[in-house]
Amino acid sequence: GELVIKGSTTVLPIAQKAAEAYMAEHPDVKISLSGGGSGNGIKAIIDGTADIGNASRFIKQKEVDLAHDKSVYPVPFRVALDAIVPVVNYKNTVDDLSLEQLKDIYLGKITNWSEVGGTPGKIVVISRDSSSGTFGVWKDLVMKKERVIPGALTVPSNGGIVQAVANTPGAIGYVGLGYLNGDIKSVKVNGTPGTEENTLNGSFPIARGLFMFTKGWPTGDTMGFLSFILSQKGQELVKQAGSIPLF
Amino acid sequence: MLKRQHIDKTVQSGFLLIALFSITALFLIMVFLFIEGIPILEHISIKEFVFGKFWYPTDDPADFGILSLILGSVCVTLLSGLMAVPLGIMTAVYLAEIASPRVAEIVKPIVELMASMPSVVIGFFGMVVVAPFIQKLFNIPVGLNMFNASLMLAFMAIPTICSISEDAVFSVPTALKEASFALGATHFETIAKVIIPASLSGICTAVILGLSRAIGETMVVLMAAGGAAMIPSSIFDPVRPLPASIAAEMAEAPFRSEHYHALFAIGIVLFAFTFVFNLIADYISYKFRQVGEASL
Amino acid sequence: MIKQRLLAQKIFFLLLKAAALLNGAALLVIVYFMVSRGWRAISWEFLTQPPKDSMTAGGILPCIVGTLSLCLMTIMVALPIGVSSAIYLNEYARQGKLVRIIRLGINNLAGVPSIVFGLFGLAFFCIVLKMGVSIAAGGLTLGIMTLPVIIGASEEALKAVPNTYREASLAMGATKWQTIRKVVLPSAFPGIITGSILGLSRAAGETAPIMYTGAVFFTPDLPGSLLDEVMALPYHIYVLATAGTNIEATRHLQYGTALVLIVLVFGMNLAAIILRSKMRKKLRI
Amino acid sequence: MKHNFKMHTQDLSFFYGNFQALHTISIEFIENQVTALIGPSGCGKSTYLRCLNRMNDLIPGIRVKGRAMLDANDIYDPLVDVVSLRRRVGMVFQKPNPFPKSIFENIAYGLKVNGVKDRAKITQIVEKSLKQAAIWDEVKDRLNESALGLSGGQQQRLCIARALAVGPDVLLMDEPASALDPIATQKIEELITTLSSKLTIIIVTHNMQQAARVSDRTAFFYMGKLIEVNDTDTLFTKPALKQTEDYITGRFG
Amino acid sequence: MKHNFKMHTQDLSFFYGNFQALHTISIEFIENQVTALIGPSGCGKSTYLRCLNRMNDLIPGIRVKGRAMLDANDIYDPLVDVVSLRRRVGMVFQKPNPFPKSIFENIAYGLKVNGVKDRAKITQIVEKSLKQAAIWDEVKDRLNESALGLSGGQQQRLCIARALAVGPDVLLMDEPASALDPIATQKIEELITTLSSKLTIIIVTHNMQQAARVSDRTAFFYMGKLIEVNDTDTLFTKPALKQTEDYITGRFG
Ligand SMILES: Nc1ncnc2c1ncn2[C@@H]1O[C@H](COP(=O)(O)OP(=O)(O)OP(=O)(O)O)[C@@H](O)[C@H]1O
Ligand SMILES: Nc1ncnc2c1ncn2[C@@H]1O[C@H](COP(=O)(O)OP(=O)(O)OP(=O)(O)O)[C@@H](O)[C@H]1O
Ligand SMILES: [Mg+2]
Ligand SMILES: [Mg+2]
Ligand SMILES: O=P([O-])([O-])[O-]
Repeated sequence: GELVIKGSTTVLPIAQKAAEAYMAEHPDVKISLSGGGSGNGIKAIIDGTADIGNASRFIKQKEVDLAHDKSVYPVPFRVALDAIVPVVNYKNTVDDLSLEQLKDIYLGKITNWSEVGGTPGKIVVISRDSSSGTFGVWKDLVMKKERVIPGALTVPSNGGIVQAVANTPGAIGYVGLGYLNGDIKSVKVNGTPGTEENTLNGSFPIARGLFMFTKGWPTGDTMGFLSFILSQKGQELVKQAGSIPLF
Repeated sequence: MLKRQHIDKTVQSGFLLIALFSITALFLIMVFLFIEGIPILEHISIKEFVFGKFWYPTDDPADFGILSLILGSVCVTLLSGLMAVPLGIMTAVYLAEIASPRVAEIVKPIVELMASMPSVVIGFFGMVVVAPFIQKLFNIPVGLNMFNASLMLAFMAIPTICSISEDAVFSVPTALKEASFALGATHFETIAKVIIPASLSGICTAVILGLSRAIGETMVVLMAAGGAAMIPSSIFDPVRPLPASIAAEMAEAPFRSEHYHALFAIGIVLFAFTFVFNLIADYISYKFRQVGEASL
Repeated sequence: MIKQRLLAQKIFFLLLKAAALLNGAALLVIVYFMVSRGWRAISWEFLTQPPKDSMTAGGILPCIVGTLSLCLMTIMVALPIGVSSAIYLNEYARQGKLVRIIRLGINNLAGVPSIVFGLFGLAFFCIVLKMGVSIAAGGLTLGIMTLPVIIGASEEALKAVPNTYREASLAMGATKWQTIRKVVLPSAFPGIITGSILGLSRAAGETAPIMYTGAVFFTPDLPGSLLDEVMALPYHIYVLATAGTNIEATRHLQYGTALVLIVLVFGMNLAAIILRSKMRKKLRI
Repeated sequence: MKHNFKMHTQDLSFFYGNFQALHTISIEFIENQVTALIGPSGCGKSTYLRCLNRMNDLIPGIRVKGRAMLDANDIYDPLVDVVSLRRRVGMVFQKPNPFPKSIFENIAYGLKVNGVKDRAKITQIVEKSLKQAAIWDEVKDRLNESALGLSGGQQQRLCIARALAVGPDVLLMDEPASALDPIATQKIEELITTLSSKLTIIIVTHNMQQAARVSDRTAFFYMGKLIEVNDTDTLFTKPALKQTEDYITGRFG
Repeated sequence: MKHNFKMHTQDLSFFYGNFQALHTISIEFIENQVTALIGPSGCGKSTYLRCLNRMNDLIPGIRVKGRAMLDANDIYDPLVDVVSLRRRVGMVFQKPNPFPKSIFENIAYGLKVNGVKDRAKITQIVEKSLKQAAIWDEVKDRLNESALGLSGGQQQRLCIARALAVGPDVLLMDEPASALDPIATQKIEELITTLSSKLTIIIVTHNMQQAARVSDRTAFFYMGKLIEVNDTDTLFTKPALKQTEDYITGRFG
């Protein structure tokens, strides 16, 4: 059969790895995968353009209402855990920021690295497009619902942040755990490094679950795929993709 | 035997019907933009929409002010025009007047190739090659900014400007050119005083259409402009032009949500911009169209 | 005096030449970067395999096939409508309000930003006509976008057919439709084909219109029907460069894909240009 | 002696938009005779000629007043089938304009569009027409080659053959020899004389000697008006009007 | 009597790419006389005329052999300044081609590009040129109106005035009256006669009577060759060659 998966770019690496593995096991299944963002994933479930909608946040009340209006009942599956880690350019000397400092940087109150103990230089704030799940979580947990300055560069994906931060000496951004790599440097939050361990034990403050939504209780290939992700083997892939497995 | 003539009439009506398709398509585009865009006015007035300074479409309550996006588009377009217009026109004059036929035969396809260079490749180039380069060159915080985007847009606008101006310059009647030469004017004087004035309407059309192309271009500004929804204060500020906002956010806006409607409303604004540009271009080329040899 | 005038001319001409050179150079620079950084990625495997390992390895076959199928759909929509519209405008229509409005519509259609086509395709083809994200929806969107180019090219080709052919045919008691079919269209055919290829090459490189209507992030199997969604070269470049899981590590794939796209698009252009010059020579006997 | 009029116009006026190109022209064209139309450039000769097979219909914004008759039928009657009219009133143009097809196809074209399907019949008519146009000997071995490979004079005779193939009653010729050299011109003139035994021919020419040589009657146009029409001999030797005389003696252009 | 040659060509051949349009043409143009060039369409009259002010230089792929002299200077000498040459050898074209500017600006144009800045002087020369071209009275009250509003004949005289304004020694005219009506033609012919007292004029015409009326000498071209050049009277009454006679008596085109 055919399986259409859409949504969060954070969940994308997991979904893609799982899809490749699943298709290898079930050659008759054809999976197509789109990114776009968490909002897109949930939207696709509601208007039936996808079988599975990925989201890096939980469904919002508004979206639930919209779904109910159309007699759709989205069913969430938590497939992984994730931490959102602030990242800076590799050359940056700063390696620890408090939640307060992060908030002030993203509010535009702190504009120079010297204000947070780094070598002087303008801070280039990089953020995600406003409807991404990662942004939503960042906004809830770091910004406490206040607004990111309009002058922040926006990029469409976690990968985009990695790339922009890697190329820009004064940059700061935030990405899901799975996207950390050698090109960029992760920053501790309130003294706690963003790692799998710290996320699981609750000490890292910017953490979230990653979800796959279906339209009603899944059946057929959809069910097969979700079961696969939630299996031992699937969670192995979650780990490979850089996120935190559920077990 | 009269059957043939009846077929003829039928065929003609068939062609007319098909010819109306373009209009229908344009009309449908407008209709759908409006159907999906107008509902945003239930939440916000036109004035707040167009002149609002803040674009926070997913906040609760959300802000749907697109002034910064409009200004982003306008600034990027003007800056790119500053680069593309002189280059495009000069190349056009070179091709039509100076280049030997053999050179022109080589350069013209190059201009055509420029026109068909996929925008995503140009955006990609701006993002990965030009951005780091200008960041180092000008020692600025980020290379993804208005200047970068304008540069790339100029590349996209030049072929349009060049080929339409070239047509205009080329179609200046030889009789006028020869008249000027026969009076002992140099080629340069002939170009400056006779040919350019005579082809001015065509050149204006070219410029307007080139800018129209620049303002509507999506991938370049999506990838190279930086995407910050703020009113720029220097050419090295990142901006978020209208098409980039639509492209970046459409995928993520829940179906028929306020945000979704707001993005269609941006589509209306963008459409309006290019529509007006095209009307002006159409007006100029219609009003000043060349009739016969001795008129403008 | 005359020396001065000639000097001014020399300087001016140099400037113009410099401008033309600059344009050529800009194109060369872009092509150079794509080739020098992309050619290494290109291999038989790259062209004939689907992507693997979260698109950090493998090839781009689904993208190539996807782009070609979108093109096919595009031309199926745009060519018949475009040529027929051109025939109406050039052969049948009399100058008047109706024609002026049709032309205005075509000109404006040509000016509609590509992203607006995308919005329209999404709202109309994908949602209202329930095509979803598919080759059909993407191809229709691209087709409408390409329409003005094809109309323009066809009209030019029709205009280039000497009027004397039409008069000669009519003077022998042929009907207009016979004249068009037997005399005008055959003569205009090369021009129409050339223009259509050029228009198609534009469509092949477009991203914004198919972003929400035809192309998806990842679907390694080849499309089986018009209602399947596809991967497409331009969109693939975009996602690899901005939304991939490891952007830096796939740089060579991005350049490689861009190179393939450029080769495809320029190849079409080149074919069109060669065709045109061949036909011109042939008609000049 | 009462002549038989094949065509005639009566108070024919013609307008390009607001510009009146022809003012109430009345001429009779006698069957199986050659009538020449002469006059300075822009006087309306071509316009008048093209009124006679409604070729002007193709131009937008034109208007016709008065009557133009083929035998007893008004060719501007709304019921008239223009396509058939044009088959009966053939036309040869100033510049030779063969189709970019083979010589054979050029002649066969008119037959095919008029519904002749029988291959043998087509071949036969092609040969007959080429012979009538005195070009058969020159092209009989290369019927399948492109017509564009012929010389200008041959092309023009081919065009005449093409016009003859559909069997017209009247042949309109608009400066048919003006682009040709003396030898080709002479051939065309001879051809006209031969054809006139079976056809009514109306020819526009700017060459007065040519008019004198080939035509039975001549009409002199000036600024959209018919100044004088008469037997060719009379018109050239004893023009009734000063304007005609001025033109004939070359005080124009 | 030994005439003074203002211009002459010696074995001048001309090629458009591989096509030789002129074959070793040698003609002398006598100062302050009118020379007419006649011949059938396509024989190379215009080409030859345009060799005399190097207007053909604008066409890509051309080649010139032989010599063309203005006074004692070879105009094809690499050192020759073409711009100044064209100022000295003016030209009037077949179709009137005024610039889309005012009447005044049309005449002033040549002066301005040639460096005349003095406003009073310009005004004075404009008036003088318009008077010389016999059009002053008709336009003196509307100097600032667009030249495109003039009639064809007026436009052509304006073009002549424009050519005169820069003070040429030689005036080349390519069928200057062919697009005009008899009255305008007559005016232009009178003008040519008047101007020839101060200028050397070379005129192409397809109207033999016109050649006979306005020229002192006539050259007959045929297929890129000079067939005969002689005093106009002699050439028309006692042509030396059969070809010339054939053409004059209208056996062509
Ligand atoms: N399509 C047209 N639209 C408007 N005016 C036209 C058109 N064709 C011709 N005319 C005008 O009608 C008049 C008569 O033109 P016509 O071509 O019949 O002249 P002619 O006698 O054939 O001249 P020539 O000897 O140059 O062929 C001219 O004044 C011309 O400018
Ligand atoms: N730009 C050109 N390129 C190639 N051949 C040309 C060009 N201009 C003219 N010719 C050819 O050169 C020959 C002479 O042309 P030219 O214009 O000098 O003739 P003409 O005597 O002035 O004729 P007309 O009386 O028709 O003006 C013709 O055979 C013509 O086809
Ligand atoms: Mg005519
Ligand atoms: Mg000529
Ligand atoms: O792409 P997101 O996971 O940030 O929605």
